Amino acid sequence: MNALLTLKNYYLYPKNQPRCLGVDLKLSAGHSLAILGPTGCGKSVFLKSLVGLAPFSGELRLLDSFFHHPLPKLLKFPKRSLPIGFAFEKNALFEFLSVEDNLSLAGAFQDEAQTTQKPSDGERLLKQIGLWESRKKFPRALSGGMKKRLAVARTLIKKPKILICDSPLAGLDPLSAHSIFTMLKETVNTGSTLLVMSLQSYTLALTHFTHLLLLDSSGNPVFCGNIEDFYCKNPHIKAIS
Amino acid sequence: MKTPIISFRNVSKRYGNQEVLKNITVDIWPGELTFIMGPSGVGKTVFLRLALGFEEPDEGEIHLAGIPLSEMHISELSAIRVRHIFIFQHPALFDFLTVIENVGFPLLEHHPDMDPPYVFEKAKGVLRSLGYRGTFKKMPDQCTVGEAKLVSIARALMLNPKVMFIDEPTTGLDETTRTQVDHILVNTHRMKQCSCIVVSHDVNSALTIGDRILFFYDTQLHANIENPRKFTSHPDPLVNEFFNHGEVF
Amino acid sequence: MINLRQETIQLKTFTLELASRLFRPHTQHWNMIIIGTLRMIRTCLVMVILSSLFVGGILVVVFQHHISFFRADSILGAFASSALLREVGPLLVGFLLSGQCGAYVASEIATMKATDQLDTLSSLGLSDMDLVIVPRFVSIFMATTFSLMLSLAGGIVGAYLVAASLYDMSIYFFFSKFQWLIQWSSLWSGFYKCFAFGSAIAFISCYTSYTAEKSVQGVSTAVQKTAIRNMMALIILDTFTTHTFRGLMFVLKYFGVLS
Amino acid sequence: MTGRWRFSRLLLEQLYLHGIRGLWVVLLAAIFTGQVIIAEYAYHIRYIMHELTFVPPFATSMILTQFGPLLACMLMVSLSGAAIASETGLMRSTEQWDALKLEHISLWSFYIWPRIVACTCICIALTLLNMAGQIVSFVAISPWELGLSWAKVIDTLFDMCSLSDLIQGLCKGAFFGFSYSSIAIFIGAQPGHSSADVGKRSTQAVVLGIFAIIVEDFLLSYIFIHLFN
Repeated sequence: MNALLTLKNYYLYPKNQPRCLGVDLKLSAGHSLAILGPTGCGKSVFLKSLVGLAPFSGELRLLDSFFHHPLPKLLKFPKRSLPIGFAFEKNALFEFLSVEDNLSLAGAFQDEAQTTQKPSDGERLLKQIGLWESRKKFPRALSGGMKKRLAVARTLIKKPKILICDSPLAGLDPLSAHSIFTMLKETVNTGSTLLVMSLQSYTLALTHFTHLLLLDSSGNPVFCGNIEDFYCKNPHIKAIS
Repeated sequence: MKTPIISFRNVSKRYGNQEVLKNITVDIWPGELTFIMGPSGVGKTVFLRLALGFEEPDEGEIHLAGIPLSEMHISELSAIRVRHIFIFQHPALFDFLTVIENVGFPLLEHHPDMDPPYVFEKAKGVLRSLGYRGTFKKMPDQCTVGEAKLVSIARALMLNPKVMFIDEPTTGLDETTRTQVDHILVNTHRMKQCSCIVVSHDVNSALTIGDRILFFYDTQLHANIENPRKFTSHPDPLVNEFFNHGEVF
Repeated sequence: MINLRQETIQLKTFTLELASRLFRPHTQHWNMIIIGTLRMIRTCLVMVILSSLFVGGILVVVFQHHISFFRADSILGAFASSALLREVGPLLVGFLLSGQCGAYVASEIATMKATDQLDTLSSLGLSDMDLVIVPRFVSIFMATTFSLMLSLAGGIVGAYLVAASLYDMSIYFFFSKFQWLIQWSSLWSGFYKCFAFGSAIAFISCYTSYTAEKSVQGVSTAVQKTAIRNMMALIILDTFTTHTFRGLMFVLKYFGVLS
Repeated sequence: MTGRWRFSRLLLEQLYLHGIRGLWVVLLAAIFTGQVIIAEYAYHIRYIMHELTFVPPFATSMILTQFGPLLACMLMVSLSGAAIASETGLMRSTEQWDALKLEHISLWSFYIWPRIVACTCICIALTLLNMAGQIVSFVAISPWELGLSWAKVIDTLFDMCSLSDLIQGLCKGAFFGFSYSSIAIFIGAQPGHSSADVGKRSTQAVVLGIFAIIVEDFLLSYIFIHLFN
């Protein structure tokens, strides 16, 4: 199975702190990476650098396009949009568009070759997240949990191969957090997508994810690899969970 | 017989046509670390705002420290409020004052006769006791979220209130600062005889340090759990699901 | 949309509260008021002087074109300055100040309300009107009135600079007809307008931001509402002050106070 | 961009959004400012000419070249300038700007051009409306202010001005509309500001917009007067 996302000695520059140690990862479809670390350690900068919103150096292979930057540079946007879905931390919903338009704008500029986006997709997704009745409303009128669901739905409508979410479960009550997490897990269980997520709770990361990336407070990766290596490195944690 | 801090008598509140709270009858007793939990957007914060007179209920009667809120004049209310401090979800620090001035400002306003150096010294002591490690002279927007929360709690403790209402102290914090804030809650509750009422999503902290949990669901007071430490299961499936998911997320 | 009845109730309570607190001397807050006023004047000083120079310039350019039909260029200076003093100066610079002083303070108060700072004040037992609204109201009023008076002087200097540079009028020629066209009454009408505009901008900025919604969206709608309400108030007050000033002068002359 | 997101559809939305709000504001302002101009003008002309028949033609030429575009665009700055600046500021601070970039939408043709073109067209239309409103209001009040009957005022209304004055006014309106909307978007789109100072950015946009209008009015008046006659 070809690798969707490969990083070789991937350096980061969060808030122009000194360089952090290299990250080496090889992820393919069906895997899921959890990123854990204290607040302000550069989790969201790491996610943004994967998509070209933050400078990085080292080698990054996304699907079939390859980027190699010896010096910290922004990712040059490939001409056509790659099927990558990105859910922002502050769920950047377009305030000037209604809920329905938010979804249709997300899928509007996808290349017709890759995914034929039928209007029914939008309707199915809205019904799934329970926003079909308030589709004419503006995001301002929605509650916190509904905004997060709309932000995640906006990434799912493009049927992405790589799904990147920046702490989607932060500040949510357990019920809506559960519903959002199940929605994300279903897309991964179909086996065709790769999920990259930054998290707050360690128990969730250890039980539901295949790969782990632990960052310490200054942004240096403490551990990076799949769950089995993590357990054999520190067996006492396996006993607890 | 101790008088309850707040007692609600079938209180209901609605915004426009959206029903927020429907005939709630509950008493919150001093000396208990009570947690108010429930899905987001169910009106937990409105419950606290009604209790302190920030908003009027549509029906029903609310007693704050034994005195009905409706007959209270604004000066009596502000006198009572000095004893019952409300800490908001935003760490609402005054952005035109430095950290140490933020903490000392309310005390100086209430007692103009106190000289500022003594008040600032006291503020430094309170901040150190809460484990605040940042510098005292910086402006609030240079603080991290955790530091700002500590400063707002210290500002409330300066007036040594009898009751503290805290709105979501641990959202948006990572594990380490979350346990630090829980430790502060227990400390203020036990040592300083200042009973705390907390609105929160953090099920783990509720089950470990809480004395009583009020569970709101769909504008109703769904469950009133006595001693959460020995909580295993609850007849209502909804509450079970909430707490099981809570442990994981 | 908040219906009109609720809006008027809010307006009534706000004005009563503000008026009752405004005339009770709060000694310890005077330093806050003075610092606020000086800071506000410092921020809008450069903009006021520059814009008043250009306002004077506009009047000179336009009136020179009109007066050239009568070949009576000597009255250009007096005519432009009188028009500036009486009506155009305070209005145009007042628009600028409604944004610089009025909307700026409105965004400050609305942000304080959105991040619950006003509620924290009342929850700590302090009245937020005393500590936040009244000092800002007085500092806007003093800063705006002072800046408008400054802009009158700036306008006349600007008019002279443009007349001297573009239409090469000497300083004596420019100020020759001043005594004849400009009496004390046009100066008082200018000051009367400055006071009226200052108080209107101060009241509207404080009221609109104090009753703003408690969200990030509320801050931006508060700023937009303040800007448009300030401008409409300036325009309506402009007409109102012109007519009432004329009535005032008639009454004073009638009672012999003025010659 | 085709279908729902084609340029003309976005332009129409912006025209409707900012135009409707500006309509009644400018009409109301035109009624009041028309009277003030005539009152001040009559006071001055009474001193100079002792004869008020010159006032209506002077006033109309002043309205067409000066007060028509100036006051209409000042109101539009506070109405749509503040709105655009705070909307762009909010987009910038809540990362919607990056989200648009990720969707490979060219920000210029999706967000920036529709708003600038819409504001320019609205300013031209509202300048016309403002001129008409001011002329109607000062003609209506002239019997009490100037003591001239309506018939006489309407006869001498357009003696002093020609079509070139009208074109001057509309050009000024277009210039003002273009300048304040591009200032508002430029200030709103500044990177690196938190959601707290979105309000401050929109006030900065309003102030700079008004200042730019005053400076442009001075320059354009000078250029047009020496260009046309």
